[in-house]
Amino acid sequence: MTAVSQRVGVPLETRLAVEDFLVDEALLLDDRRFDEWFELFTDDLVYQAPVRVTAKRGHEEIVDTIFHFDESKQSLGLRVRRLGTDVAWAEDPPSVTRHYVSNVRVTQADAPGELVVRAYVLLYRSRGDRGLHDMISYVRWDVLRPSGSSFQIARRRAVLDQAVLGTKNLAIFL
Amino acid sequence: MTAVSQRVGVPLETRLAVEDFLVDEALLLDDRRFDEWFELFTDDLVYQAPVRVTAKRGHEEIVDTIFHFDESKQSLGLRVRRLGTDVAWAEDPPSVTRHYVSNVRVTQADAPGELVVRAYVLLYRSRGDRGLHDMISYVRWDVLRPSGSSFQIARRRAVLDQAVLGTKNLAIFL
Amino acid sequence: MTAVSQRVGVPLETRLAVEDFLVDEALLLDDRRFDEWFELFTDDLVYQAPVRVTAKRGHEEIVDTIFHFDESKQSLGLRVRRLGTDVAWAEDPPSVTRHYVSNVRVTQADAPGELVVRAYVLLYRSRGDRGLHDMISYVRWDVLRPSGSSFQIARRRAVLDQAVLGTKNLAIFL
Amino acid sequence: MNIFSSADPAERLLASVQPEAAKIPAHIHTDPEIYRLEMKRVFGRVWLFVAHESEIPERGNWVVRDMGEQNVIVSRGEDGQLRVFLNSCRHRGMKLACEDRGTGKSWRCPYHGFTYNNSGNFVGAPYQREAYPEGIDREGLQLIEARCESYAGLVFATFNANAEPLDDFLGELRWYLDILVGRAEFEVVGVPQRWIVPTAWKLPAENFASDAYHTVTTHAFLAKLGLVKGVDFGKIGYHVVPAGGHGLGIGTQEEGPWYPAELRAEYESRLSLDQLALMDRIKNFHGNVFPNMSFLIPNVIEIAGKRVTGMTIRQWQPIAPDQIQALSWHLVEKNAPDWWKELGRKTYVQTFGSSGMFEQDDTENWELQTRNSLSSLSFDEPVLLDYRMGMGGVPMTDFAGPGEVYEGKYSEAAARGFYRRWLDLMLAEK
Amino acid sequence: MNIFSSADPAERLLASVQPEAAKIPAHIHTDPEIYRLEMKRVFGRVWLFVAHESEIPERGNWVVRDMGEQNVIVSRGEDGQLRVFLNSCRHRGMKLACEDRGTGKSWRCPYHGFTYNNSGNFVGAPYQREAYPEGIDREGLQLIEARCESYAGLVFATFNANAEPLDDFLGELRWYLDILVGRAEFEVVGVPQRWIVPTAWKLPAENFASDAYHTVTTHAFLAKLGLVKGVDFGKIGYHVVPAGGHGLGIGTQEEGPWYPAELRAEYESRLSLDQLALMDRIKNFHGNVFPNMSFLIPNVIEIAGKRVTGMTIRQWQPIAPDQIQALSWHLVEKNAPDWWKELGRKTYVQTFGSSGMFEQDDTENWELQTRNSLSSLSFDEPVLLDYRMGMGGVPMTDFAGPGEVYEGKYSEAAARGFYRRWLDLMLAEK
Amino acid sequence: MNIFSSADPAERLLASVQPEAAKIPAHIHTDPEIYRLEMKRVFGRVWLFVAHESEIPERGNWVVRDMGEQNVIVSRGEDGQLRVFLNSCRHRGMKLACEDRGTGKSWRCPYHGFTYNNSGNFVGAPYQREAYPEGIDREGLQLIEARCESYAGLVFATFNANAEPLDDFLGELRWYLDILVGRAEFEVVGVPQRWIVPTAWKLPAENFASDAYHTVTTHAFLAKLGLVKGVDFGKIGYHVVPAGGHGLGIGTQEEGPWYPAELRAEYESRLSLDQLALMDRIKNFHGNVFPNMSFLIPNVIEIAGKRVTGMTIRQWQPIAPDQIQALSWHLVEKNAPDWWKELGRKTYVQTFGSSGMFEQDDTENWELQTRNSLSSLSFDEPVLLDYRMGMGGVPMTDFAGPGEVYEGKYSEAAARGFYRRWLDLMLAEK
Ligand code: FES
Ligand code: FES
Ligand code: FES
Ligand SMILES: [Fe+3]
Ligand SMILES: [Fe+3]
Ligand SMILES: [Fe+3]
Repeated sequence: MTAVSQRVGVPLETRLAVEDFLVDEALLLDDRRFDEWFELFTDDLVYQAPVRVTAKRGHEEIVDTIFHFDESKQSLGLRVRRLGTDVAWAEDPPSVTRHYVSNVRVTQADAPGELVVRAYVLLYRSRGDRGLHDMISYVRWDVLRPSGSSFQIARRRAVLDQAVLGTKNLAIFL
Repeated sequence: MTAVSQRVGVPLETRLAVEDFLVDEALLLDDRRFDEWFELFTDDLVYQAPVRVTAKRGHEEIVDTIFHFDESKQSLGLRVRRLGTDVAWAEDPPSVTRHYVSNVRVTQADAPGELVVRAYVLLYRSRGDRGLHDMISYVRWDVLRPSGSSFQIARRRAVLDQAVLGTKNLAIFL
Repeated sequence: MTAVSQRVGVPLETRLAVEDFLVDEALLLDDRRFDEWFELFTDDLVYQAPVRVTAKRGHEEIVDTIFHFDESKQSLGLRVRRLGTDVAWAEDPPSVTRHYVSNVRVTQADAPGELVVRAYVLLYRSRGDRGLHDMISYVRWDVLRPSGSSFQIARRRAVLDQAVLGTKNLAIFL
Repeated sequence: MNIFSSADPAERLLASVQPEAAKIPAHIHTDPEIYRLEMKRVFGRVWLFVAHESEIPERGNWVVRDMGEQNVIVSRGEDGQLRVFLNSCRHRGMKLACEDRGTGKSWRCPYHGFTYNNSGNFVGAPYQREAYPEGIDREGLQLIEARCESYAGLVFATFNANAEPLDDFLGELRWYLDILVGRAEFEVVGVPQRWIVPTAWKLPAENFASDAYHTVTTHAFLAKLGLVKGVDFGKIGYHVVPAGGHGLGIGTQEEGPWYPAELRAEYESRLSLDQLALMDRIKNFHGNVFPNMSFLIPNVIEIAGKRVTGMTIRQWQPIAPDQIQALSWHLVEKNAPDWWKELGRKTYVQTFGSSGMFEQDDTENWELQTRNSLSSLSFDEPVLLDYRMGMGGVPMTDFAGPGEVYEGKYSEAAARGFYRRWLDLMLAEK
Repeated sequence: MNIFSSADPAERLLASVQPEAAKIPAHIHTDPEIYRLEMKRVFGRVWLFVAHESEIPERGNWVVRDMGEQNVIVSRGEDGQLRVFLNSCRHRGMKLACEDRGTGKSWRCPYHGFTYNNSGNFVGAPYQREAYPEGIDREGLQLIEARCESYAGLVFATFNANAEPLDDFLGELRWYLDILVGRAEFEVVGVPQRWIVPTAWKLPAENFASDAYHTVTTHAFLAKLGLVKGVDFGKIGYHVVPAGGHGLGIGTQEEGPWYPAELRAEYESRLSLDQLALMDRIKNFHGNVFPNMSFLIPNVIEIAGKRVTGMTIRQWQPIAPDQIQALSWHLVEKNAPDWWKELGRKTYVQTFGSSGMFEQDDTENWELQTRNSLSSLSFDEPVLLDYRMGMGGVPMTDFAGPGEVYEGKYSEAAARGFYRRWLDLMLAEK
Repeated sequence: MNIFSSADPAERLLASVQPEAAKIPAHIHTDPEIYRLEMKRVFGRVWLFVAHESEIPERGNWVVRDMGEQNVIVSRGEDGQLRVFLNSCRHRGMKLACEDRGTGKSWRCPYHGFTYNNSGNFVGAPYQREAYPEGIDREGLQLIEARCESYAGLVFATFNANAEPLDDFLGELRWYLDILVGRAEFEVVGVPQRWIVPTAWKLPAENFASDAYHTVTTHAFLAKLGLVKGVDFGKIGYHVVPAGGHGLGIGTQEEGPWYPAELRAEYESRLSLDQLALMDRIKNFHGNVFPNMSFLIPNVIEIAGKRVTGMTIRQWQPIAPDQIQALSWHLVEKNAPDWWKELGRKTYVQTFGSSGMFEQDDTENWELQTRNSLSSLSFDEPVLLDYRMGMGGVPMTDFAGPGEVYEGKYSEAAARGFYRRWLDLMLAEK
């Protein structure tokens, strides 16, 4: 992970534009406008969520050989297309989700023009008719590329904060 | 809802002023300074929280003919005055609340000078002596009007993220 | 607490720098880089978390004679050093934490150059192998002093939102 | 003798629940064994409210509801008839309807695709011939159906084949339900609000059935804010104990009717003179249909010079010994003028329902009674609650309506009746 | 007769569970008393899957797993032998291993420092002489050990001293496990994904053992997206009922093998000709090792012109009557080419596991079946689920593999076998 | 024989709990039936700590506490007398006091306004005459009162009318409580910290009563950080087993007293020479008042050259079989100099209480013991925990204090005594 110190600042406008971008992305997900959401990713997308294990301090906590998500633009597209059918039972009726994005930090990536964006995401998912909900917490590392007046996401790495996930499935996006 | 695309930016100062305004409003609520909070609303206020139903994808999820809150400035005032009495048992001892405001998006409204402000709110409510809490999640659409050095709220629409609310009552404000 | 009204604004750069500082501090905690985190505090640090009681409206809710944390730089250092040993069982394997910082408000302190920073913090703590988690909610009042290109924390007051804490211990930092 | 030592919960009840002596042990509200027994012997035996007819006006309309712990579909068939089915596929028990409401001629199970029409008949499954070489048992795959009857637009159902007809179940209460929802054509406004309340289900039920007295204290803010004159707005009127465990309270005023004159004709066409006379004197009107459906015309209050109220019916749906799902419907006269509909809705939302200023205070009481009830389980002897209010009162002889009626609303007679009916059911083997 | 009235849960079962009549009462999935009994009589009696050998390849390696409600350490000792210990200190029951996995010669208890080597022997405690003047009972402090045996790399354990050998327990299923995980050297990719699913544990088990039929409906998206031709991709093949409550389904295709040619030689060296012939025709391959370990070669799908699949084994670990911890491992042939490993992993993640497009739909069904099962508890008579699919079908006589085998995958015979075994165990006193 | 097969939990206990043989079955910590029985037979029978007198110094002061599952008000009446009332209105069981503490002459129920003075007498209700035409039963509406006695500022209560006097209940322990809280006038600093710990209540109780041995391992950081010399800081001293299930451990040092000289005179005026001599040698001092009140003078540590400690008493309030509410009070000598009060408070917060560096490690152990205890329920035979430490040791004959006293702190004798008392209570019919 980017050490806190070795960070290069970005122009104020960029920073705020990125924050707007993340907020708008969250709305697309929470409004379930998946087709529009899908457009936010570059064709060479790598979208991964590695698996966490409970380990002693100083030992490997994140296993990077197996994933909860391990997506290319193509495979992500398949998931989005599936949700477009009328037989995607898992999310029909859909969960109500709310992606709370905070602790955003924008820095220059090594590749010119690219940005590294770190954010904390608290994902609220309402469940069933008993007033219950799940809370899915994770930290996200994105690589953004300028695209027109906005950005596209070229890399997404979401590290979930549980070794055993407290939600019935990941039929939603991180 | 305002489509993500068709949004008109606002000056940086405005944007930050609005964020400050929302943060200060949250503090007034969480400090239970309801009289001061009440001052933040215009006289022609419309403050509504419609009811959600669990529906198949593509079907109506929000029922806009019945509400959890359906307030005018006058009726909201009645609620505030009630909390000022020494017989408002429901919230005495009061819940401890914390309104986490994030995903704020500020845009120009059609009416000149007015702003449309979208925000995600995660409302923490601590309950009883068993270490329990409720989490009330909703998205809020406000219409703000400039007022002196700050703003006033002319419209508030809060859409809760549960069809069956997981909190014992809404004796608190959204 | 600082009344919402009597607040003096701060330059935009300062405000954003403070937000970055808080976000980076959260990452240090959540990455468990406690030694680096410890460096963020001044030598005359006062770090306190008073105890809350359930009281009728208008009565004392916060007891300021006993604390969940009552730290000086020296005593905080002892806690940090303890976590550096290989026998700090309580947090080994450690909880996964995520400090969600929002509702940040930066104002001038009375002492020249010092800043008063109010923030809401929602602390997610993942627990055990049953998909459970704790949510610890509190409001934080910091006093920041400029230090080099960044800041140092001279005072921290964290007021927890529960009278009976719903987490097994405070082996973590607020 | 330690009544808790008895292994059989029914025995424990017999030994401690004394409705006529006005002593009710606190533990019955949250004892898990009693709760399990209630699900069978109370909710499995009597008629339960499931919907208002206006919620499913068209053929093919349906809503999903709970009957005790059973999740059911309340549906209007192609023949216009109302039917109630267990929302459980006859194959391997998946839910047929996963959403709150819908419209259609049939349900297709999302698991294996078994399909049922809205008369409850099995109509087909994929690759039926390959899967069931001996043929599929169409009759055996009929949906499990509950009996369904309605009164004055209120739809009830029961899985008990031996239950008396709904009319007999409601009995003397009908005269009052006529006034409540029979006086005009009513419609549900939108959908019911639903939320989870940490209370045992009987506490709100007894409160609506019998408890006018709490308004003095619990809802004292009403007087404080000058919305009514004096704290005793719940005192004058009648306390009514119909047979069968139902109960209601009728607050009266003499300033004449507050409802829109436009509705008068419809009322007249549907009510007897006695009923109409009472209607015109109503100031508030609350009650409970045994076991867990309550109704209310909230106390008329003055807002901006207008006398207003917003009517509601609600269900206290048990989901655990110490937890319910509250469903709260707002109803209004279909033919009422718009200004009245608007005003009624706003008044309802402000006074009752999820954010209602009255409801808030009530939920607080029920939650803490429930907490204390839990703790009473660890005493050797039961903690007895006191229901003696109004004992020794003499029933009126000149009141027009049926049932045992008392002058003045401060009484717990209806609560005593509620627990008598409850105890009889709990002690009855099938 | 009210079968629920019987105090003894076993009696209730005898009266209502009828595997041969294909009637299974819904309540057995969530009745708390039945769950408690299952933990002893099912999970306390039979062999339970705990790990794949490749997870602890080296001496000193260990992983922490659950066996029913018991938390255990699965360890490879210094002698290379696999052992399974209750993860509970013999002193006062603290956990010895608090992390998911590790490597070492011994465990030191964090509470008082009692130390055990990875053969399960107590090796010391601090200030032993002062603390135990009479000397410490080393033998009495041996770790509680379960029997541990493995087959084709699958490690099983049981705390039942009288259990038959693992080979006998697996019996006819072994011929199929050879194909599944014996055809080559397999390795677990990374670690199992783990997540909590609100389902009773038997529902996913029966689904993998016996339910090819649901794919038509539940996984209809597959055809919708053109990833397979036709919705009946789960129809052609074999339904297999080995003795002992296990079950599997084998989907077949005739376009020849889809696995990398590089692996052919290894397969040949490990499989019989019959097994190899079947392997080459596999299109999908799912099953359940009684009680709660399932396996799957997901239906081969076409992605970017390639025919791919990603194999998984999983465990439905009960943690409450209505809740499991799902563990899902991805396995791949150790000697496979990298492109296949990469593709297999991506396909696995996309189809099954925590975010898998198939798994999502399955979890939805199981959750709602579980909800309905809970509610069925409050009926007098049990709500009977229907398992008659495939009844009257005639077992094949010319199939190469053992067990009762049916042509065509649409059947619930294996589920009937699952519940027969389950019932026998539940009714057996030790 | 399967001890779990017995229907009667008491029988199960008799068959498996063997304090003298130092074998305690793990399941007793979390078996729900045993928990229910404990609430009656242990928490319903013995004296329970409810408050320190300094928390309610003035007439009219009161605090709300729990006694087992009962919520109570601990109040100082107008006559200065301490009384304990069930926090439950005699009308219909609403809580009278909804806040943690207060001051006043009476409580008014928020539901219907029944009012009680702080001697527990009913003093009135709104519209009493109208509501109770036959008059209201003032006597029958007295608050349910527990017996209340105090010793050395520690206030205890019990709902058991037949309990022995508090002095007899504390018995030999009193000599040590004199040292703990009798040596000076103490006051609670602020309020107790409260938090929820996922542990069975007996685990922390036995730890404080009897477990000096765990400090070597669990609190090893102390030595690591050089706050003490050597890991065996918990070894030297005395292990004390007073009659009645209480227990304590006294660590000693010979460098003389560490408390402020200013307090010496007060100590002398309140302690015997023997007690004073022991006080001057104390290095740490921990124990448990049966069943669930613990006390502690944490091991004196050196911070910034000063020898410091911060005293605490705590209660392990059961709220579920596997969950407690921990209450932790910090006490200090009222007449101590400010620097000592300041130092004591900071040291307390740093070492014990919600964020205490010691407490953290302890909670971790208790949580995981509890988890393992839960799982042990599904074995046929109980998983036996080992309490043999210190067996064969010979009690001292020349120790000044009462009770069975052993030289050296490493022993589980007090835990054996704890479980003997517990078992006797659990097996005793009323
Ligand atoms: S469960 Fe409904 S079709 Fe199988
Ligand atoms: S519990 Fe393991 S050493 Fe004591
Ligand atoms: S419950 Fe207290 S006055 Fe009625
Ligand atoms: Fe009320
Ligand atoms: Fe499937
Ligand atoms: Fe300790």
